[in-house]
Amino acid sequence: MSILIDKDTKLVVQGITGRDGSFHTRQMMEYGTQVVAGVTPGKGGQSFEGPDGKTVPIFNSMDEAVAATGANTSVIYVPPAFAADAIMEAADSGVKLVVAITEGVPVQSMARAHAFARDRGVRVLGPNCPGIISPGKAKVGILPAQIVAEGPVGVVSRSGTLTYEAVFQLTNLGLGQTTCVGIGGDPLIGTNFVDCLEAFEADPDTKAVVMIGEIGGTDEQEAAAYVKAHMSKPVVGFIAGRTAPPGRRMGHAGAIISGSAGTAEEKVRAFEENGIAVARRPIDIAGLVQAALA
Amino acid sequence: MSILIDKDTKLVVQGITGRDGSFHTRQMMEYGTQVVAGVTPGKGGQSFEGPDGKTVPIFNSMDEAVAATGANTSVIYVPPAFAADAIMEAADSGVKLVVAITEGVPVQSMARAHAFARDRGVRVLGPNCPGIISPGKAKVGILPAQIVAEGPVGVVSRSGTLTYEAVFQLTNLGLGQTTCVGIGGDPLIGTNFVDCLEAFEADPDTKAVVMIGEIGGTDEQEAAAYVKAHMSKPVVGFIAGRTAPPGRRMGHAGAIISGSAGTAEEKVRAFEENGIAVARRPIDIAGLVQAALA
Amino acid sequence: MNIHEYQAKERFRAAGIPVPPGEVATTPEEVEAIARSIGGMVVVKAQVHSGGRGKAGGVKLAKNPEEAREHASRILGMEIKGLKVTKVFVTPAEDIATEAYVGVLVDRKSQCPTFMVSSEGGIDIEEVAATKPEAIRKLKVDPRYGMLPHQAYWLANTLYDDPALVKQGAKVIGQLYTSFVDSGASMAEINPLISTKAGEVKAIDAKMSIDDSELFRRPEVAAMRDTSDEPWEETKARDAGLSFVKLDGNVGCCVNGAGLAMATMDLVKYYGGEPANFLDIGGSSNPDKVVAALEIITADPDVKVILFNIFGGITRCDDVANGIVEATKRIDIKLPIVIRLTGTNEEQGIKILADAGFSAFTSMDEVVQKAVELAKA
Amino acid sequence: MNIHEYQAKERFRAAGIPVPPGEVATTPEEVEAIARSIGGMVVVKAQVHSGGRGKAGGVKLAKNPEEAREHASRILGMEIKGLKVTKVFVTPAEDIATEAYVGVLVDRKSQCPTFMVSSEGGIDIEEVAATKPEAIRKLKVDPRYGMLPHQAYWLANTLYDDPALVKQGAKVIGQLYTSFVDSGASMAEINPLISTKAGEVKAIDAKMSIDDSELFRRPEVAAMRDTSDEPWEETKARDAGLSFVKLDGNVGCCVNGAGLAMATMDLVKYYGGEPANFLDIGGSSNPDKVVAALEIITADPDVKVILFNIFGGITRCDDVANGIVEATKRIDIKLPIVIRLTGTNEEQGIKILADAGFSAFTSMDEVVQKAVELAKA
Repeated sequence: MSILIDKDTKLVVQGITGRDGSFHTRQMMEYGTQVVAGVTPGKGGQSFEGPDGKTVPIFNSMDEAVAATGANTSVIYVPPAFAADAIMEAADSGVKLVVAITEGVPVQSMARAHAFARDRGVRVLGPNCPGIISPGKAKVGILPAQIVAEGPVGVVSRSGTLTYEAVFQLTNLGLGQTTCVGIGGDPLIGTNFVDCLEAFEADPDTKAVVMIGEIGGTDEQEAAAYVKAHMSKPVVGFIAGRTAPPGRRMGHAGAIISGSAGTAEEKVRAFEENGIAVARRPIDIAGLVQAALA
Repeated sequence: MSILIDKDTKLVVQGITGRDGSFHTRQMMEYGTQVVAGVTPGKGGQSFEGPDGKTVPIFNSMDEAVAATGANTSVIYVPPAFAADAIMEAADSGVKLVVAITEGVPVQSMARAHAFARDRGVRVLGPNCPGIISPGKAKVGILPAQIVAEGPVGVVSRSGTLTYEAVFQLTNLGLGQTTCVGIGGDPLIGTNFVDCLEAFEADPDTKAVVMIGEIGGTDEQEAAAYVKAHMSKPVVGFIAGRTAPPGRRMGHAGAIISGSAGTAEEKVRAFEENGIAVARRPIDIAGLVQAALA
Repeated sequence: MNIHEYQAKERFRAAGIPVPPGEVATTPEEVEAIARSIGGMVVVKAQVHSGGRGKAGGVKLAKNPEEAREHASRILGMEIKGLKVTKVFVTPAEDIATEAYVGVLVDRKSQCPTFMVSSEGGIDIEEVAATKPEAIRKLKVDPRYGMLPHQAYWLANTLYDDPALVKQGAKVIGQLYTSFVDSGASMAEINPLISTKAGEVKAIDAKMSIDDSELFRRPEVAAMRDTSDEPWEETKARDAGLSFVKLDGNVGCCVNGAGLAMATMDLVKYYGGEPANFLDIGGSSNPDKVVAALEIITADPDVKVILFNIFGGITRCDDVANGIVEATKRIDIKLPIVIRLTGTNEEQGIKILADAGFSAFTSMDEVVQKAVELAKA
Repeated sequence: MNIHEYQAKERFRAAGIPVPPGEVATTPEEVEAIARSIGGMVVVKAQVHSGGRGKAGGVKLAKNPEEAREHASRILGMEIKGLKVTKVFVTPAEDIATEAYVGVLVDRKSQCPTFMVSSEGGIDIEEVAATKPEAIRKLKVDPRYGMLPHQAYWLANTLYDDPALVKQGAKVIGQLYTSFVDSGASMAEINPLISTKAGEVKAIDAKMSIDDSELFRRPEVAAMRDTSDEPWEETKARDAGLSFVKLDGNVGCCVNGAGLAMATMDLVKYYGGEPANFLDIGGSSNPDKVVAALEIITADPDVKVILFNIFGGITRCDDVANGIVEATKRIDIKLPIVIRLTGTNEEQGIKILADAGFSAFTSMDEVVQKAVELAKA
């Protein structure tokens, strides 16, 4: 088992003809992901040339792509100016999961796009996230496939490359993964730590979870409380940014709303107080997982 | 029994200090409606002088009014420029029914206000409607109380004064009413014929229903189909506008969307084809009800 | 409120929609001069608040300025559905490759602004809608989000195969929605939206109806009201806050509420009479409104009797009674007046009428029969 | 992007918020002249992209133009939280009756623009929030509907008892939301929003942070960027599309991804070293970015070693390798460079580096230990 994506994932790539979109579509196809359609307005009717002579039909709209292929998931590589609209188009097309890779989407546009997806019961991952990989099953996004392996560990992270780091360590230690999820580092993200923890708790194949956070916000603190209240499986944590200097802050609004400075110390404390083993170095993460599973 | 309002209705009057608001608040109180609060921004803390020395506390906002009084219904007499916002304020305050009397609310504003109320599961009646009266129990709106009587007939109408006419005839013939509802004549209304028919069908005290329509739109046709499919109780209908000349129509959009000219003939035919007895004159309505109940 | 084609085009142009140039004129001489300054073939189009201009001969192609002048001299002054043409619009003839239909209105059922588009635009669009519904693509615009770019693109995809035209079409559709919202419109329509042989998408006709309830907050739109083609009674009624439609009968009707007003007309007809008008004096009536109503009704030489049918709810019977008394003091009314007055403050109202020498009915059936009888006398 | 008080006030004024007049100046002479033209008491306020100006002595009241000039001569050139003051704003002193706080930001948790208001505004607002949370009224603005008039009124009702002030406050709150949205802001704040003894509500301070992702579609806001008070490295980094923060250590860090960059700094510290900077080269890296990164890092005389930590995902290892090779051709780098490169296109990247004479690590722990060791050598 896995969470969010698996062998039955039928993927549409929005922005399939762009530089990043085409590169990563090939990588996803090479990994065995069922890429059933691409969408690039104005290029409907053309074909995308994938690896091994495989081709993917291109459509003008998500509506047509889903109608023709029965896709259930989309991934978005379109430029920031069009990404929020692409998310809403996907959310209206019938897919159940929208993975938004694009970085730099205006936050106010995302507030509307997230509301739009919520209205329709569609899950968004990201934006500004590396995506998901369920090793041996499917990959949606940009996570490098060569570092993952099948196994019992669920990984969820706010960071992109730091996730790769942790997964790389796990794999090197022989600890494969059920699913690795990069939830993204933007202020407004569609799927958060708690959503993923809940899914990992419900997934019978996941035996332990790695949660990688960073400074800013209070998502990690809420996730820690969730772990204590609802998780039976061991969770190992890491927080990046212990040495980050305090920023020059403008205004009081941020502090008033969160009641928190969002420091690494706060988050490490929240993890430890709620039974989450915290790694000091990225290299220690895999060892703590191994110990938890022993 | 009755529909929408009864003895347990606890009413807030939005715009209680205006000319229409204050006049009709007194009339509603005289009828025995529990008017528990008024709202007029800037007049919070004052009191409204009702009949018989009764007073009603005035609040600055619906939020405060509902918190202080546990009101479950509101009625709106504020000017058109503020009415859509007043509906949204009410829908956010915890009341379950909002009766909007105000005429002349911009249609595009109402599209937003209706969506807002739907998002919150709040029922809106109107706008541009005369309100509801459940004889012997409560009155919300502007229907003249002296023409109603308790009894077994449910009345639902798109028209204001034509409703009074029909109710007057019923009462004169000894046929009282469970509830009389004026759903309003605006293009976008919150509660339609079908909603009321459904409620009358479910109300054990209602034995027959009078439905009064007029030219324009297709609400009557849909209501007629609903009657045939779902109503066990007899329904008597009347359609105003048989002699109305066709308007000078601009554009094709209306005809394309509805696929209907919305004429009286169409509606009368839809009624008759679905088992609804149609009165030729207003004075015939009560007789048809009497026959149906015999 | 309906606005003219040339006014709708101004609104569209302000929203960025490509609209060919053109000028409005009130005389054949002006038309000739405009046609000359445009050069080449032009179209002369009657500006009147009604559809069906083309079929009525109100739209003509002219090969040269002289012909434009001739067309204008026939079109100006012509009557289309009871409205007199006082203005024409002169615009270049276009080199049309395709004609599409694009319209938006607030749909009662979905309670959303709703688009309809079709690649088969032109004057037969309603027949297309009736016989080939699959040729019309519809889209509900969620008023919480507005028109989204991909939705406009999805609609435009129906209209054209060429991606360059789709892109232009999507832009026009988005701009039409903006114009619709910014104008407080209840309907906005481009028919046809043409593509030219040179590959340009343009709006060569424009229709827009404004929601009367929006005018108070849009003075620049309210200023577009043109009453020059409508009967003076309608203008006067609107200015007084009344709703009035002239008919051909002789029973002058003055009723509160549109539904009751229609039912009253229906009943006049039922009893063998003919209503002279539809007239709704609306809610919260005041004496000035009644005065205006009586002035309008009595100006019609066909009217033989004045019928009041008032059922008071928000309109109070005493207000109406005061209005009637006041009005009959201000105007010398020679016609018989029959009054039905019941509902809110009925007793006060009847007393006021009684004090002034009027007697009032309480039954609608009786008062209508009485009015029809007097009209036949 | 943070903008200055005087710029935020321009945005607020454009939205209709009552903001007292004032002018910006860069010399004490200008300040004196402005104070003279204003007349009466003025306030001289440092314009710098940081809070805490008042406590740092960057805001001073002046009784007359001469005193304003004296204050300005002390404030201009002063450093506040590492930023040099190059501009001051001169504005009339107000006759303050009450000080309220009004702020809005996009809240991560509710995913909505969220207002906070309090009648207890001023510099201690955060303490009020921490110790008397009931003195803060919060409101989530549903982005589907925007700020509704009754919501602004509901917030303003917290601030004042007098209905006339509530009305003004509600108007300001609505305008602040408009300005927030139209500016593409992530935060906008008025602290204090004063009422004067004459009963007028005014914004006498203004703070606004703009969402960097909004700038591409708002050139007029982007033009407000003022880099005069920030270190040149930060300006150069931003222009190159990098994210850079200067620190005090000697290990120059160049990492892809903010999380990995922070983890790298943490690990440098863990092994007894001190990072010289935070530097995220971001996704889809190209050689020019690497060149800019190296120019910034090597300009710091404290740096003893350059540490690359690259884990390729959307950033391809071959791009980064090419960038490093290209950069080392363009700039003469005398410092040791240690490189960790793994992930997407790892083999091609390592081959490119190998061909250019570099050797690359694949372990983050090893490369950081090596870098710390070299920095201490």
